[in-house]
Amino acid sequence: MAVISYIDAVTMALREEMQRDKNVFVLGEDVGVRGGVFRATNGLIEEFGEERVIDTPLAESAIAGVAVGAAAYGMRPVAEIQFADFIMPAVNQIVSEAAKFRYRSNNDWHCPLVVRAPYGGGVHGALYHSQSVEAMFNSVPGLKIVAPSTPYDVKGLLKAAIRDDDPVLFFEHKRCYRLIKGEVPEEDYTIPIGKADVKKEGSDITVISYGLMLHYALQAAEELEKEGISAHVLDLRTLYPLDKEAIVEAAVKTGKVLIIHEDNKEGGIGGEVSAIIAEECLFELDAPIRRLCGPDIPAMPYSPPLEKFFMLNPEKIKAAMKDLAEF
Amino acid sequence: MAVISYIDAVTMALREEMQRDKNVFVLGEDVGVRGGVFRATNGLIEEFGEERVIDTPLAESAIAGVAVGAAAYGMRPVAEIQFADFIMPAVNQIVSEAAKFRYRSNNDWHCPLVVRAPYGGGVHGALYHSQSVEAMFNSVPGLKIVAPSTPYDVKGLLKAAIRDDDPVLFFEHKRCYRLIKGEVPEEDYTIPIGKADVKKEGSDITVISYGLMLHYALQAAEELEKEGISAHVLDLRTLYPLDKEAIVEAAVKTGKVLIIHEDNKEGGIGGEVSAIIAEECLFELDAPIRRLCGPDIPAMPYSPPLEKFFMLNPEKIKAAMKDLAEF
Amino acid sequence: MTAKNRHNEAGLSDDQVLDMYYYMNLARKLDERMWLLNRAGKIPFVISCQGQEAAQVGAAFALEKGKDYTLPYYRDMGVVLVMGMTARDMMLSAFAKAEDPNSGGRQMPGHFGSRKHNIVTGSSPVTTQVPHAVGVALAATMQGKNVVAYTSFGEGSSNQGDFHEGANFAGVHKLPVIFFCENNKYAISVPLKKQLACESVADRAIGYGFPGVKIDGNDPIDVYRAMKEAVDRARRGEGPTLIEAMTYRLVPHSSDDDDRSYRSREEVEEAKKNDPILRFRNYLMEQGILDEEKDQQLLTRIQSEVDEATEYAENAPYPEPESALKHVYGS
Amino acid sequence: MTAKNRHNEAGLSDDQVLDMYYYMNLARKLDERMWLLNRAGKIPFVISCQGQEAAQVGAAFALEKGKDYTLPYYRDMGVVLVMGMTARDMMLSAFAKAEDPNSGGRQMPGHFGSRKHNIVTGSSPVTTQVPHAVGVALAATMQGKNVVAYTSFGEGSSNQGDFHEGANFAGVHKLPVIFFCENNKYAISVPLKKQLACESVADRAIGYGFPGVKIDGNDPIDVYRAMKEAVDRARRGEGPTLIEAMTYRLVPHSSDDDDRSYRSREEVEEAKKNDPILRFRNYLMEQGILDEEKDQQLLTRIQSEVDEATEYAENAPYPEPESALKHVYGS
Ligand SMILES: Cc1ncc(C[n+]2csc(CCOP(=O)(O)OP(=O)(O)O)c2C)c(N)n1
Ligand SMILES: Cc1ncc(C[n+]2csc(CCOP(=O)(O)OP(=O)(O)O)c2C)c(N)n1
Ligand SMILES: [Mg+2]
Ligand SMILES: [Mg+2]
Repeated sequence: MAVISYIDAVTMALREEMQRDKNVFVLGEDVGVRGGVFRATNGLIEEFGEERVIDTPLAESAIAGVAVGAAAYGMRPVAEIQFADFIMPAVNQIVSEAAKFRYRSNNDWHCPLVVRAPYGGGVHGALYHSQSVEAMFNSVPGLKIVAPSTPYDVKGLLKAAIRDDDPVLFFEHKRCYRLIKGEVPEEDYTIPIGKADVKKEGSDITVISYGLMLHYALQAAEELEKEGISAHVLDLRTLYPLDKEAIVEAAVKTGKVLIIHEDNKEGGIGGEVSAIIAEECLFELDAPIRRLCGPDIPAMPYSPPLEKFFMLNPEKIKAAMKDLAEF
Repeated sequence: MAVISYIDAVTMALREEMQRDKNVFVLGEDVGVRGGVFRATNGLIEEFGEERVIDTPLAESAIAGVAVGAAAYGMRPVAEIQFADFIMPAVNQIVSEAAKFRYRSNNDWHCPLVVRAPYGGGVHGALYHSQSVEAMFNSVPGLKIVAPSTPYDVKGLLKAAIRDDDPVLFFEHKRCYRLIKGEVPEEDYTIPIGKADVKKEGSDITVISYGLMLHYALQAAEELEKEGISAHVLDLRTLYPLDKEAIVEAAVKTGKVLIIHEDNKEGGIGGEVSAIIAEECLFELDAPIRRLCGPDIPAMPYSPPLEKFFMLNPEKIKAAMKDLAEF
Repeated sequence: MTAKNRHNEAGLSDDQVLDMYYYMNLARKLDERMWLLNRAGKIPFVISCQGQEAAQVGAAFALEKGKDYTLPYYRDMGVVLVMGMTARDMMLSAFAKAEDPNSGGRQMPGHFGSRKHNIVTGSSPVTTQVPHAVGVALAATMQGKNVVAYTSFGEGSSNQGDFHEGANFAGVHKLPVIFFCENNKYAISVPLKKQLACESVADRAIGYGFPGVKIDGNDPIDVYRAMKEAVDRARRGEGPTLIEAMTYRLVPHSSDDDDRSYRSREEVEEAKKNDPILRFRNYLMEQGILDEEKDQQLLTRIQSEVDEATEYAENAPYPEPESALKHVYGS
Repeated sequence: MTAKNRHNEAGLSDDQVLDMYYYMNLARKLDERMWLLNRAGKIPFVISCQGQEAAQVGAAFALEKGKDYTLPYYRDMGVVLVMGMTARDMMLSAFAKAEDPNSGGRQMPGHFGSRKHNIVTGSSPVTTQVPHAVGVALAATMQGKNVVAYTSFGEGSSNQGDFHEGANFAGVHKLPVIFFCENNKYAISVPLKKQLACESVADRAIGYGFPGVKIDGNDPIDVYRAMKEAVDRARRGEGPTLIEAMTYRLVPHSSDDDDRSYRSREEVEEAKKNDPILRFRNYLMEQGILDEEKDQQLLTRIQSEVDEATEYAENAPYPEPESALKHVYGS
């Protein structure tokens, strides 16, 4: 099995789905000859032509809205928002339209649309090229939010998202693009949306995370093994709707839960994860449900010391895990 | 002290602040001669003229964006979004701009802007005139979210919001507009943003809510008193940032917590409230932290039986409170 | 007969214009009935097409049923009736009954949608349908279908960013979309001069590189002619057209509105003299296509259609409460 | 001397055009230095003004320092320098140091802001500054100040809904705003023909009821003339103007871009022949206002300014890590 990077898994999934189904097409800013500013659509225009790899005008609401219309007609558009931070102008089309198409028409219409967006920091992207925006959409029934952490999950989940008959927000951590590599089968496969995944079995504490932080947590867990602390690590993968069963199961496993995300704490995904546990299995806990998250500031600043201050890292995470284990 | 309706308290606060500070002005759709579709700005154009009561073109991003610019210049705009559901086109201006003005300029600029929006259901408003949208904004540092439940709180909090030097989303429950009446002093007063309020002291269970549901909870609590169940009722009032101290204090008071909101459950404000409790005072709880919320469907349908199905009411709430008390 | 025949010139047969007249009246009578039902407390809400029937019916007649797509706005009852919806469908929606084909009673009346009739489901936030129409046109073109997408909106709604972004996208890709603006002079209470500074909404088309035309929306034949031309252009692959149909809203914005606060009764009375249905009636009579008797027959027929639809819808069952949980996602 | 004097005609003195020439060069040299610093790994990011200096400096010269407001976009280094920012300020921002007056190092370079200079803080999402400029103009007008608000954006960004909504609002209220579009033919990799179907962005103005003019953005005098006229209109209360300045981006979109994938070297070389600085230099020489010696002196002066600024900024302290927690809200 070939070892490829996180972003190559994105490209591979897009290419295979476009080969598989002529109704799949990509649209967005600079996705054509430029192959995307991160090169996620690299080579697609050469293979599929500019009819199916559309460089759109600079207008996110149109990117989303045109995709909604095309999806309603029967296509399977994959829209790229150049940076997750720039999804804001498209919120009305995503939340009021895509998410409600099926429900409001009593199942007469539906909207098989994927919106891909690179999110997250640690790339000197400053306030507007580093944001995690998932928490703005995890209260919108009709939407699904996927945020994979490994190349394997990227390929399987992106394919599942493209074949899904409902709108899916597919958030790709831009720091993972080239940092994270992993084995990815050449064969076609999908991973069910809505299912979390245990990335490491453990018995002392439970860590629940996703995206880049999941990798930092695994690094920390590895080091802690040497110190005799065994961490159970759950990768949410789908952020909305959450996999309640898997969350409860993971929490019960050790009775000590640490939820970790890069996004700021208040109002973040972690709050809902914690609430599920506090509602479903409170009496099986041996410690308060802790959350380790980015600070509650508007976004990640540009200046290196400030960016470093914002970002969690394996050290900060290890310390928090150790502290919980010792609780 | 005069007893007035919830909406009259809105109008009173607006009028008094406009009299007090010539930099305060209102803008929005139909706020002028029509006095707003709910009549919240009734009489203002007659008193202050069309320079300070501006009927804008039908464009929410411009309403918010123009208000941001005016606020930066030194005015104190109060923008009305006709229905909270229609705030979506303005999300980019609110989240990327208003919320980050101060932070991104390192305190050189700031944005004293109030965005008023009627939210909530039970008025045959159907999918797009009934939504609760607060959960989309409770992960955005730089913003404040206020959602008062009584006329007294409306006047004091709206005045505080208008005098606040940062952007405030002020959500008014449209069903409360004429349903809820209460004593409101003629005098000028403000209520600090960020502080929850105990609306009823009690000892058996703690109910945490806001808006219309707060009133339903109080009704249920009253009935339960007769049955010997004493409920402690906390009104959040400010939904972001949350009043953590008050939440923990209220939770600890009885050890049994029920969080109630009209908005759907997953990703709603209740998740963060629960997570705060589960993190701060887990061992003082005698029951799992429960949430009673709207169903996780895109919005409240139009057809009466469907709307009724979606909306919580005093009966449903009473049953849940009783069930928790008996836990 | 003195008055010259304008409809044949426009390519419309006598039967077709009589058909147009029928649909205009059907829309008007359904609308009037809904107001009565609302005032009688039988339906919670009405939003009207009154005064805009000529624009709507004239436009829809230029489209090909079962082939072209419409993305109408909430006033377009005239459009959806021509495209295949029935009086019954309208009333089922007004009464929010389970059988309502638009939304199963989930949405307010005026939120049209029907896959069967190629009417894409609409919502309340204005102008979101405009980019959708562009997407439909893009998709149909990709699939090699020679489909035209019609979308409508008010003049106030032409100030939304989605109008601009959608129109520009369609212009760049030369897509078969018709942007049909029904300019009825008000956005709820806000008059034209507070919505727009341009002479005409049609003037915006040049900014997107396609033609914009302003027409008399009270004359269904004029509307048809302009629409037909736009449809032909679109089919020839020559791209979009923006049409601004000048009309007037004869009733309040909706059953929740009171228009006395923002416009004079005189103004409304004046506008009624120009009621598109009266005008068209006179034209058809001048042309000898219609006479008092025929007119009466037609109105009686419509009357009973409206009665039947109302009775059916009023007696139809509501959706089951628990059905509210259905169709959030596909299986 | 053969060549006719165009700057006096436009109301610019010899000193003023020399000043313009100075600012154009200062912006260019700062920009070039930043690229070197970036390639040397000393600063993480650069976004350029190269090729657009004439448009920027010509535009800013028509504004009144300390009175008018600017809401520039990320390429407008020429504008903010004229409005009062210094080489040092630019470098402090490039190095993301605590002293950076724009954001204290919180934002990328090119995200200008300074209350002292009436430069409203800008962000990354394009075109959001357009409604802000309208709001500034509205507020200033309410307060009876005769202030003009200048805002700029690229041609690609003119496709955002915020351009449309902001321009329409300004048109309806006849506000003193100048919408300055710097058309450099590309939006990152996307060429004009995939962004716009209209002949000219300036054509969009008619849709908002105010004038739109297209000018040669490589000629600072032509730009100044058009801007001056727009500023005068605005001051007279006659409302907004849309100006489209035709330019060319001479370098990649940013230090993260590689423009070879979307435009030929020949095209870029061709454009360099029309470099606004060279053209202006020739003009000034023809006019006998500038000679080789003066030019050398000016460039040496700029050189040392850039050196000083770089050295200062490089040695300036970073913000304290914990300071990241400050200024989320006011006290
Ligand atoms: C985004 C959005 N904002 C506000 C509203 C509330 N609203 C409904 S109709 C309307 C006025 C529309 O005016 P116009 O576009 O001229 O259409 P008309 O109703 O006059 O036919 C408004 C403000 C809405 N539905 N959507
Ligand atoms: C809302 C938004 N979408 C996307 C981007 C990413 N982006 C930054 S600059 C740019 C191109 C801008 O082109 P143009 O408006 O022509 O200005 P230019 O850079 O050519 O001067 C894009 C797509 C952004 N900053 N904001
Ligand atoms: Mg109108
Ligand atoms: Mg450009």
